[in-house]
Amino acid sequence: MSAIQTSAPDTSLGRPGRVTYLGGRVAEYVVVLFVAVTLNFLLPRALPGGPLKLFGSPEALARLTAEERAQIATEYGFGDPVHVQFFAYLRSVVTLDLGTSLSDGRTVTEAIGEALPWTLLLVGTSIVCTTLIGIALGVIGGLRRSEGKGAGTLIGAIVVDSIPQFWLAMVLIVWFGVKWQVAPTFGATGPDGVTVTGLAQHLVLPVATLTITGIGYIFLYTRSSMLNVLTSEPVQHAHARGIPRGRLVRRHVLRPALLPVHTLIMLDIGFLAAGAIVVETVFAYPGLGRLTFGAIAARDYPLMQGTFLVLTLMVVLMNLLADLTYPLLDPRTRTGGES
Amino acid sequence: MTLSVQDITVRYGGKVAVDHVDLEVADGEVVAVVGESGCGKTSLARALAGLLPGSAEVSGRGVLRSDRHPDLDLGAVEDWRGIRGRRIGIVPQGAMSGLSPIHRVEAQLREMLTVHDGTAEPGDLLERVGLTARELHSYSHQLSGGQRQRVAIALALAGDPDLLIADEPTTGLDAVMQGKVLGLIASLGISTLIVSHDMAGLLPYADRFAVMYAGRLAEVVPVTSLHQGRHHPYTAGLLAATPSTDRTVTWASISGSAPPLDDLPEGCRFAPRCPVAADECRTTVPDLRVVGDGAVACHRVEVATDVGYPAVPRAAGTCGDPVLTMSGIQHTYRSRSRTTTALNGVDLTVGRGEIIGLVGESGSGKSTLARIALGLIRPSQGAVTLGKDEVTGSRGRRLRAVQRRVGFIHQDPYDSLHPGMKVAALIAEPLVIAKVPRGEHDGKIRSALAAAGLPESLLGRYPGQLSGGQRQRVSIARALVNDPELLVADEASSMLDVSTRGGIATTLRSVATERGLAVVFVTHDMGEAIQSCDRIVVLRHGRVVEAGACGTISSSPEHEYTAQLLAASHH
Amino acid sequence: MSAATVPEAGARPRRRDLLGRQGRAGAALLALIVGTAAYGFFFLPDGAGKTREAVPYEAPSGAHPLGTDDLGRDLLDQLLVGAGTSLTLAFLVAAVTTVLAAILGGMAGIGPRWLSATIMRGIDVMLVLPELVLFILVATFLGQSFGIRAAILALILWPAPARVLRAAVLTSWSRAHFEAARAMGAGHAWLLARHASYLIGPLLVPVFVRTAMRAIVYDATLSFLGLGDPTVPSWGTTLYWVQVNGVFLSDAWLWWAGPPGLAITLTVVALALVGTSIEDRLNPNLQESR
Amino acid sequence: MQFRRRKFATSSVAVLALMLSACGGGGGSGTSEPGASHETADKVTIAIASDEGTLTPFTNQTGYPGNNLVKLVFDTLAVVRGDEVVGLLAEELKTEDNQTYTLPLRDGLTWHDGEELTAEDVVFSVEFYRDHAEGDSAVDVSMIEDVSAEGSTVTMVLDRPDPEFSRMVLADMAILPEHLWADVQKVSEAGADLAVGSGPYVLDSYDNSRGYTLTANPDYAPGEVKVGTIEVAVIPEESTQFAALRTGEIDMSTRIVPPQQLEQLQSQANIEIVEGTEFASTLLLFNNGRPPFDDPAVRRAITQAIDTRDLIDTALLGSGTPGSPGFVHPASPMAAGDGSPYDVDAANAALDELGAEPGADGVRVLDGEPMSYDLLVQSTSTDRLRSAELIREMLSEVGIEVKISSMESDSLDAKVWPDYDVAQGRNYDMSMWGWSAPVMLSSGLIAQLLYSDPADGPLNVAGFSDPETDAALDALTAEETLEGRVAAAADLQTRIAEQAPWVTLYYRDGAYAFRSDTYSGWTWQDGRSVLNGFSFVDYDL
Repeated sequence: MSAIQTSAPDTSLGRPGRVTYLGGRVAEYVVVLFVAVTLNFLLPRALPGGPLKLFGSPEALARLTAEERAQIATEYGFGDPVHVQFFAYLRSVVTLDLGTSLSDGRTVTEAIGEALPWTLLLVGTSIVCTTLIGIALGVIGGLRRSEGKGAGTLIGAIVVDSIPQFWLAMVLIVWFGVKWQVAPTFGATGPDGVTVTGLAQHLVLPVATLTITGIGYIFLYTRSSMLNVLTSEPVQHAHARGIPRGRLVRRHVLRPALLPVHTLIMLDIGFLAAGAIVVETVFAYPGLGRLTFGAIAARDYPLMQGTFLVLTLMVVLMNLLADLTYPLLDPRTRTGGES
Repeated sequence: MTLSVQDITVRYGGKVAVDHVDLEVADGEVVAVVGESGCGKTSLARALAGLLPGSAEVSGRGVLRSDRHPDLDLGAVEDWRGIRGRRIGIVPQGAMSGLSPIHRVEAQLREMLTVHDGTAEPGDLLERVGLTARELHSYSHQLSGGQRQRVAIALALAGDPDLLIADEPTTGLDAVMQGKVLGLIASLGISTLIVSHDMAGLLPYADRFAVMYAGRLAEVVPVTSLHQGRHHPYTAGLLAATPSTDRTVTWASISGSAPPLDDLPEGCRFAPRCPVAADECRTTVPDLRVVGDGAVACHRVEVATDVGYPAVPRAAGTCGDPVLTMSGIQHTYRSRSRTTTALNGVDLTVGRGEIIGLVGESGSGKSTLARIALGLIRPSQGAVTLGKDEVTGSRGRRLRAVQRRVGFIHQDPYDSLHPGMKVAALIAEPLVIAKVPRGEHDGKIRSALAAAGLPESLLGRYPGQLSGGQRQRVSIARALVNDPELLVADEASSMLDVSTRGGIATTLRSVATERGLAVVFVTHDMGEAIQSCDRIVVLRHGRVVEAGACGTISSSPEHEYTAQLLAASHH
Repeated sequence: MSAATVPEAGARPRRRDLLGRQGRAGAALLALIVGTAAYGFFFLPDGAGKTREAVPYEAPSGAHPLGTDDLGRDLLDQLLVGAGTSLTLAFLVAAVTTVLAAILGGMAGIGPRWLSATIMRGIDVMLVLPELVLFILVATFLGQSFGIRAAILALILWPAPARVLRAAVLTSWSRAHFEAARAMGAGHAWLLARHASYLIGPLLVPVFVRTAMRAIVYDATLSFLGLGDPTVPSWGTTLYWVQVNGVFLSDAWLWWAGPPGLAITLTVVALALVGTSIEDRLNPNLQESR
Repeated sequence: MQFRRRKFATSSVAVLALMLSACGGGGGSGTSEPGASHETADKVTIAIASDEGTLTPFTNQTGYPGNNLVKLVFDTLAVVRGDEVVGLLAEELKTEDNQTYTLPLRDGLTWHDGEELTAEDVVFSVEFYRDHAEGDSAVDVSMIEDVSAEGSTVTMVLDRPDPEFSRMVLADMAILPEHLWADVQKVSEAGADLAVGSGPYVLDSYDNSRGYTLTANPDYAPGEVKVGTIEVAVIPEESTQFAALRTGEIDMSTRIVPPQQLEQLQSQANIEIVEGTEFASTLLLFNNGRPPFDDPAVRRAITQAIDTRDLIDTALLGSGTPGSPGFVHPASPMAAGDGSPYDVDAANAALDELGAEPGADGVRVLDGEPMSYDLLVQSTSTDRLRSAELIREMLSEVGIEVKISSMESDSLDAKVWPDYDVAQGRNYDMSMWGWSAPVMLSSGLIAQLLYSDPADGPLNVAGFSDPETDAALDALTAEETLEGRVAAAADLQTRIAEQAPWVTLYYRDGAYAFRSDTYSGWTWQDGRSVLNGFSFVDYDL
């Protein structure tokens, strides 16, 4: 420590400033999106069967003559040089024209637009549950661990963290759906359309699956963060100054301990949306996950590309949001000065 | 009498850290508990505040009296709520990094006032510690070290305590700031217990000293009688081991190191290191007896008036050809968008057999300069030559070859030795790196070991089994083993107990003289530099403000800043 | 920090007990599982779990303790043989990932600035792309044989550990004994072999373990989604057939779906116990509070 | 003739691979016994596995159940009832020579939006299909040389006599409303607003979250609609579908009940099963161009070594029909003879005779090469995976080693049928394969499987080439009457059995589960399972 202290300059007159910093991050995310878009562009071109596959059924293709094949390739833009195709693709992405889902008549934008709110509902609810339970347990676990207890909670969390999602989903369907019939097994709404009770009932099992498989991670992270903060000097000193334990935990431990958890959760939202593929598929929940899986199963490449792009976009947005909100919570990144 | 404790004993799993200590603090008195690391002073202070970990057992009696509160039997306290902060104010160790990072100063003060029913206003508290209301709205990261320390003191004052316990309150502060903070504490007028390893630094501020050694009280003495009468040899040693800025006062060191808690000697625990110890000392435990104004636990206190601790030798006065030449060194650090000039046009020459002291406070650029000399940092401008070879122009293999001719002693004896290597391997490391034939290793290691003043019995140990002084000697041996031309000691003694600093300086002097080494000695302690170097270069904000022979600088500093530094280490 | 904070300088050498009680329990459990897999690999006859031995859908009996699958093949044998596949994949992926992460993380830590920046940006990009989607996409396009699955997993899992290892390298490089060695004229090779290995070596274990955990779960998920190789016995394969045969809706799920699910969970728990124990121990803050 | 299945059905998911457009009459199982009550229902909820788009003839995703749903919205001119083809929108199907068809339309036909359905709409539809050959649901109308309307009567003239025209085209071609479709350019982007037909059900709503709501067409001329509303829910997971069926959340699952779950579902109160014949085939394909599969004797020997009965009993738990050596399903009107050639001893003897002696490891060596071959199988098709594993076992009995390579169906297609152009050759030893129902039911498509010239045999993925078979195919397609074709087909089947270009392993049987406490009027229609007009309409044909 001292070695750094003496050799590093510390005549700090404030950090470079949020604007430059955020500018850097945004540039980074633009790069990320660019890579995602490029991947998206390349993948269908690398697949077996080639771009012809985008056209129609094998049997229909089987009857085509060589000239007809070439004509199709031109029609779908595959005849152009790759860079021309790439720019055309970039343009379509920027204008949010993601193409038409293969022969189901809807545009990709439309299909995603319909699915997105459901995913946001499902993932949002799960995030709230996961966060509340995970953090509560993590805080308790951290406090108990600092007293030398709580190994049981830790092992419990590890076990929960280790359950394969699809496995749990099936078990929940069998027991809560079929055996006890306490919750519907599939879908997002009941027979009466969109009602609050119907929505809530249909959220029970998928949210339970995402929550149970998600809390372990949040728990472990919160617990570790709690332990770090509990043993940190500011907290030790506050204790020495006679701040009562309850107040100590509330005022001096929780906020700094939850700072890194905040970032984690923001990132988690994006990843949960992707993780919802399994859950949405099993529970037939009409969100982005099921759409993605359906697209993959049907080899609906434009749709696949679209959902992949949107999922990436979500993760990036959440990253950005985490970057933007972090300074609101941590004065050290807000007001400058050495860190 | 604000505080009076008897028979305090602290055990950690059977190891006795504090052994039957009696202590009193009178109303408004400032009592300093001093001693080397591991002597039990921090355990004592924490025991008084109920801050020891659950694994510690505490026994003894103690009473806290005041005219505003009923007497408090400290021995019977089970619930420390309402005591810490309200009756006993604590300034914890390392307060620099101990303030809440997420609350403004005002909020922290208000919290303490609310929790402890304080009546003052946050602004008043800040004023009392020499800060202004401007700091109320600051976060801790926006304050300087000294300001933070003051805030920590203000926090301790919020509950208007009867007793203030300050644990090493000057750690991490620059010399000038140290005096100011101590002065502030002493001027508060509260009964105060300061725990510190720096006895000399406390002389102007403490009313009474309680000197601890290996868990026991060696001596309790009012500051007024410290320079007269008879004392414990250890007290005398601590004082003699503090380097004076007066070159006419000799600088001594206590040999050896404090015993580990699980291997305490019989009889007087200081006996193995005591120059005047007799047989009796090795068998019988001395009681604390009243001697003059104070009390001393020593069988030999009568004969111990003039304890002969080994003195740090002075230079022979001859200075050979230049070994290291640094000219026009300029260095700037760049981070994302700001540049900081660490060094600006520094020249330096070190000759054979010469010890140069690089003195400056943190941020002065002295460590950067040392690292440039070592080839670890490439300066933005300027040239460094070692003998005939240019350091600054070399890279890769050639640079490493030059580096092998320089020995380096790192500031941190605890981290600079690989914890997984034995002493023998540590010392041999430069030989292995330089691909010196195996056959020559043994002889070189032995000779380096002897030069560094280490017994060969340590060769099979891991650094974790050594004391700080021993580790730093391992570093010296390692720096010497490949017969370097230049030795760079970066604050080599700053993390050591004061008693062993002189020993390190002695060793450096002897290798400089015997081996004709050029030595760059980096330090923030003016006294240490004056005592152990031939010439001194004072750095401030990356510039040389003054350079000259030790004697001259000591007696007649030209630059105001040098004078300030001298004043700060007045002892 | 002053010397006063370092307690009892003369203490016994600290034995590097990286595991602790929980970790040892995890290691024992892991050893048991690996032993089982080894048994399946070495001692079961060729084709165990692949040949029809009884009528399909037989309930557990003495001859077939876990009953038989839809072709009448022994489910216990499949579990044992499958353990080999699943663990081999997990450990292979973990090993490759760890090596990749160590190399790239190390280069990002000590390499020239442009290289470091390139690698870090690459890591950032990889970390933002949704993993599972990436798995599914790549598996869809590249195929799903054992080797390809392992390669995909390794290629997608390396960034997070690389980032951890880079941070560790950077921290180590600022340690005093590194600086001391560098000042002696030690080259990168020596620093890595003698100094970094001591500090970073133990970190590789949790990295390995964590990757193995994720590999097992991801592979099972891919198999479940039909992107595995359903003709090679593995725990994920068994679960795939469970799913296909609707076993979850019958009593057979207890002995058909239960064991592989439990095996996955147990393995991951064992790995997690080892991993968290070591991580806890390498975290200096936690160490102090111990 | 047209394939209704979506792209991946031929070679991949067998469950979905029931292709059911032009359907065959044929013996088979007719109708199920309806439950005692519940002959009508206000609402029935059915589950499908994936989204089917906007339910226009060009935008459904799968042949089954997608095309079936489209046909509830859009009527055809004719419909297959039992063994015969009868008029639906057409009053009757009149032809003398199987070349000129005269089709008077039924009175009072209207579109869902109230417009009148006229003969002009029929003419428009034919022309529209002619112009829009792309898209997988398009109907091949190239054989119609002339179509004209006179009053309410449509006349179609073919380029040559075709006795299968009614079944293949008239019963399959959904008639489109000219007033809505005249301006449509890009059929693949047809929205739900174009899903306006003349069928028994009106597409009331389609959204991603709730699936489809189909409501009964109150003005439906050809008959009386029995179920007021059909809700269609999308549930990808098979297990979830059956779980929902058990809880009563859905009333019918469009997935074939896996054989292993039949018993379990049947034992539950209020759940009944309706079973029937499906015409999709599962094959073991040889690469006829690659030695030793270029030798019919080797192909025959392998055919003899495979116990198709065992495959059905094990992989399908009995829910299937053993493959006929001549390829054609025994229930097809063109079927001629069956009986399995399975005989391990004969297979061994044949291999011995070919000079394939067992090598050191028990694997035979033929012409210096060990008889060890790759068998490709689609990783998503469970019964084919299981069958492949069983075939590996069976062939090891005769000293042939099989290495299974399971791969995603696109990759497999790329090896077996590169670019879906048989002229480009093929790269495999053996592969699991399958053809959908239409192939079984149309002599023209069977011919496409076998013609050695890629132009005539665009479906000849086996690379089969045999002049005598080509001659037999010529004879078959030249027949102008149904009777003549049946006779010629018999000769062809003998030829196929002898040449064994592939092994016809089995045809899966269909079995669908429904809630009998909601609605029990489910009616099996060969080639279209239970999701068809007969299940919902009392026709007056």
